[in-house]
Formats: sequence, structure tokens, C-alpha cells
Amino acid sequence: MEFENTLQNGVTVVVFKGLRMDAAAAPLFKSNMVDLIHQGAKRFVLDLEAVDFMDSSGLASLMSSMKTLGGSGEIAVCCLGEKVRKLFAITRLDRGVFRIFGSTAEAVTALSSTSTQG
Amino acid sequence: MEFENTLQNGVTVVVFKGLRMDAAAAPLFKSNMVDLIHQGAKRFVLDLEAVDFMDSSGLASLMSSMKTLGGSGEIAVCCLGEKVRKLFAITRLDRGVFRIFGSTAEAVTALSSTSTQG
Amino acid sequence: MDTIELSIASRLELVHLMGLAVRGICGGLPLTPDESDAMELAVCEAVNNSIKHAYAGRPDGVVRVTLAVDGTGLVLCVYDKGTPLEDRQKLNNDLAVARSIDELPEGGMGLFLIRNAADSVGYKAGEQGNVLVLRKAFRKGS
Amino acid sequence: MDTIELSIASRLELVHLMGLAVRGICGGLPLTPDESDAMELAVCEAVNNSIKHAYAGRPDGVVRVTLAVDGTGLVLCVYDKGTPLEDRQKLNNDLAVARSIDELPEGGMGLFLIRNAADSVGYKAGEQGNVLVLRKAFRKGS
Ligand SMILES: Nc1ncnc2c1ncn2[C@@H]1O[C@H](COP(=O)(O)OP(=O)(O)O)[C@@H](O)[C@H]1O
Ligand SMILES: Nc1ncnc2c1ncn2[C@@H]1O[C@H](COP(=O)(O)OP(=O)(O)O)[C@@H](O)[C@H]1O
Repeated sequence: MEFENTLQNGVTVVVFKGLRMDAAAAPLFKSNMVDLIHQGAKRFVLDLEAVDFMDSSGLASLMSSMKTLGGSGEIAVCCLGEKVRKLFAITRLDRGVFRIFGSTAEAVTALSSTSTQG
Repeated sequence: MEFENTLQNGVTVVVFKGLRMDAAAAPLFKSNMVDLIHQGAKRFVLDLEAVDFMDSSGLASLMSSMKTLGGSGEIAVCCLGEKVRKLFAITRLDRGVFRIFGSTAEAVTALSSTSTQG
Repeated sequence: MDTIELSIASRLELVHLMGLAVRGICGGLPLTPDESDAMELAVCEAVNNSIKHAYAGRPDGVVRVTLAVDGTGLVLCVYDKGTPLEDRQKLNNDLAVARSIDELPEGGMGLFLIRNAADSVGYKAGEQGNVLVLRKAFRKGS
Repeated sequence: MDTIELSIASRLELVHLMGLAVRGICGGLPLTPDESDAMELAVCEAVNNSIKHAYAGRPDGVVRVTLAVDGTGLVLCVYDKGTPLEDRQKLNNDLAVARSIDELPEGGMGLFLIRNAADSVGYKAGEQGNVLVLRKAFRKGS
């Protein structure tokens, strides 16, 4: 299994278990997200602690998940390693597109107190 | 320059400046040693602090220098990094063939108090 | 120039081996850790592009990478024999700043990340195939 | 098996690039640091041997290394098209214990270090060239 999905306080926590969120892994990640969204999940925390390499395909799978959500929800990310954090910064996705948290707990608290918009 | 040769208390200290004491570097090292031996040097301390990779050709150049010395002198090594120390251990050259010291000072002290045999 | 050539079949599952090999080589060059990370990422992006776009996902192609190093810097070339990149303008595309969710890019970041890692990026398509060329000068001491 | 191929011209100054690339790849495999160090050394020894012995120092040959990985371990092959190793017995030679300075080996440690890194070592000479095969199973968890 590449992912571990759990529900915490109304927030779906997705733990990415692979070392690489790259072009090889992105399609699986995206279909996991699409499944969860179709099951009704709207608020997500993606735990990237295990990931030590992420490329533009990994980022693209995140953004396309956002589009599938269609504005009626949120995807936040947490526990980024140094390299992954740098990638979010270089691509400016840390500026408003994704909220970034230090820990799963923080992220879940923040998202569970946000009312879903849709 | 790949080496720095200095005389300390009658002991010739050769500092290997390259990162790799491998098949590409060994011939230069050996000719440096042969030159010094022909100039009359007998007691050597080889400082390997800079070396982070050493292969069997590096070791062979050390052993052939020993043979050129012909029993009338000594070559000791010092300041070995973890990988180089491991190589001496695997090839059992740390058992009597080469004295290994932690610092140049220690090595020079030990060798300058040894009378040369030849 | 000291040169090494690396090659894999055009399968996305193999790209990490290329990235790791380039990371290893960069680790022995006078590059900062940030520069090495960026170079590893750039190679993976370029190889992904050859597989996804030039070979359109076909697994029977080959992607070759050559790395040439001298005292001043490195030149990294990524070769494929697939359909060439037609619109050269894409090489210079900047990242769009999305103003709404619908504007969020779902692609187009690869070439930006490649440019970000290199001092210059070139591309050439020819009889023998296509090549993307990255140049990077050494700035760090030694 | 996931496979990558690395190649250099038969020049000793290029061997470090091969070593660094293999070190990088091993760094992403479930090997201990000691096992990775030993594998980097083994590859350099094997490539040195192809250059020094098979090609007798001629710089116009090519040394290819393939690295194939699956969940259980890795197979590393070193190919050359030079003069083959005649005396297979050398593959099994143990390190001589020198009793005097004159007995000190000035060679013969390379194949020992290669065997030390691998679980098994094979060699085959044929029409298409020669290949040294190293196998190493993963022991570390994952
Ligand atoms: N090696 C290549 N061969 C052919 N077309 C390419 C190549 N690299 C990039 N392209 C084209 O340029 C576009 C932008 O590439 P890139 O910035 O990497 O983003 P993405 O691959 O996510 O679309 C691609 O969608 C493709 O049309
Ligand atoms: N790839 C090879 N091709 C031909 N001969 C080889 C090859 N590898 C090793 N040999 C032979 O085996 C001998 C022992 O090799 P090795 O243990 O690496 O020590 P060294 O290279 O220092 O002699 C070499 O001297 C050479 O005669």
C-alpha cells in the first residue's frame, strides 16, 4: 500500500508512504484522491513526511486533485522535508495555494475548524 | 600539486592532497615516493586525512614504495577516515604491515624515536 | 572533459535510478547541496519529459544522459529518439501565477524546474534524435 | 528488474564518475552504508581491471556497467571488449599473508575486494566481450 487514509475530526488524513512522489507514483496518488473525493471527502491533510523526492508530476497530481474538489474543500500538506519544502517554494505553491503545516495534528485542527464551503 | 612533502624531526611527512588515492592517482604518488627515497629519505609518515576513497591500486602504490625502501626504513600512515581505515582492515594491512596513527604529531614522534635500520 | 553516459529504457519506474546516479555524481563535484538537489530534480524532469512526451509513454525507447565535467562546470545532455518538442517557446515559459483554482497549472512546471537548476538550457532535434542540453558552472570554491 | 546502464571510455581518470554514480544508486537501495561503500569500491576495482588488464591501458575502449535491481537484491555487471581474464582461478584467490617485505603483494587485491562486496562473483568471456557479474542480496529491512 502506498497510502494510508484515515478520518480525523471530519478531516481525511492521507499519509503518503513512498519515498518518491514522482511521475511514477503520481497516477496512483491521484486515483486514490479521486476515489476519496467521490466518496464525499472534502477536507484533506496530506502527510508527506516519508517523501524525500518530489517532482512536478507529484505537484501536478496535487493540483489536479484540487481541481477535482472544485472549490468546495481544501487540501493542506504537512510534515514536509527540506527538499519538498524547497520545491513548494520554487514553484510558489506555498503562497496561498496549499496551506503548509508542521504536523498532522496542527493541520487537522486548522482544517476541522474551517467550515467547508460547498 | 597532489602532495606536500615536509621534513619534521628527520621524518618525511607526505600529505596526500587529493580526495582519491585510486588507480588514477597511484602512479603520481609512487613516483613522488621513489623520488624522495632516492633523495635519501627513509622514514615516512603519510597523512591521508584528505582521502575519502582509496582502492587496491592506492594500497599497491604504498606497498611498492615499501619495497623500494627495501627494509631500511618505515612508512606509517595517519589520519585515516572511516572508509580508508576499513580498507586497511579488510586487506589486513593494519596488522603489522603499516603502523597507523591518529595524528601526524603522534606518528612523527613515534618514527623519529625509531632508529633506522639501514 | 570527463564524460559518463547513463541510460534507461523509457519507463517512468526507472527514472529514480537516473536521478540517484546523477545525485551521486553531483555529490563528488563542487556543487552546493542545493545545486545538487536541483540538478537531480532537473534530470528527472527532463527524462520524464522524454518518456511522457517524446515517447508518449511507449516503454521501448531509450533515454540516454551524458554528464561531462571539467574544472569549470558540467554539461548534462538528455537524449531521446521520440517525437521532438515542437514549440521551443515552451523552454522559456515562466510559471503562471494562478488567480483561481481553475487557473492552477496541471503541468508546465517541468521545464521551469529544469531552467531553475541550470545556467542555460538548449534543445536540438535532428536526424539522430533529440537532445536537451543543461549547462551549470561551478561557483563554490575549488 | 529495474535496470540502468552506465558507461565510460577506458580511461582511469573516468572511473571515479562510475564509482560516484553507483554510490548514488546504492544510496537509494536497502543497503547499509558499509555495503554501499563496499559496492562502490568493487565497481571501481572491476572497472580498473577492465581498463588495466582487458584493454591494457588503451583509452579507446568502452567499459559498461549495468545495475539491475528488484526487491530482493541487485546484479551488477561490468562489460568490456578487451582481452579476457584467462586464469579463472584468480577470481578465487585469497589475500596472501606476507611474511616479509618481499612477499608483500603489489596486486591481486582487486578481485579480493570485489568478492568481499558481493555474495557471488562470476565471469564470462564470449564473442560479444567479457562480463564480470556481481550479485548482492538485500539483508536490511524493507
Ligand atoms: N522532451 C520533450 N519532448 C517533446 N515535448 C516536450 C519535451 N519536454 C517538454 N515537452 C513539451 O513541453 C510541455 C511542457 O513541459 P513541462 O514544463 O515539463 O511540463 P509537463 O511535462 O508537466 O507538461 C509538455 O507538455 C510537452 O508538450
Ligand atoms: N577484467 C579483467 N580482464 C583481464 N584480466 C583480469 C581482469 N581482472 C583481473 N584480471 C587478472 O587478474 C589479476 C588479479 O586482478 P586483481 O585482483 O584485480 O589485482 P591487480 O589488478 O592489482 O593485479 C590481474 O593481475 C589480471 O591478470
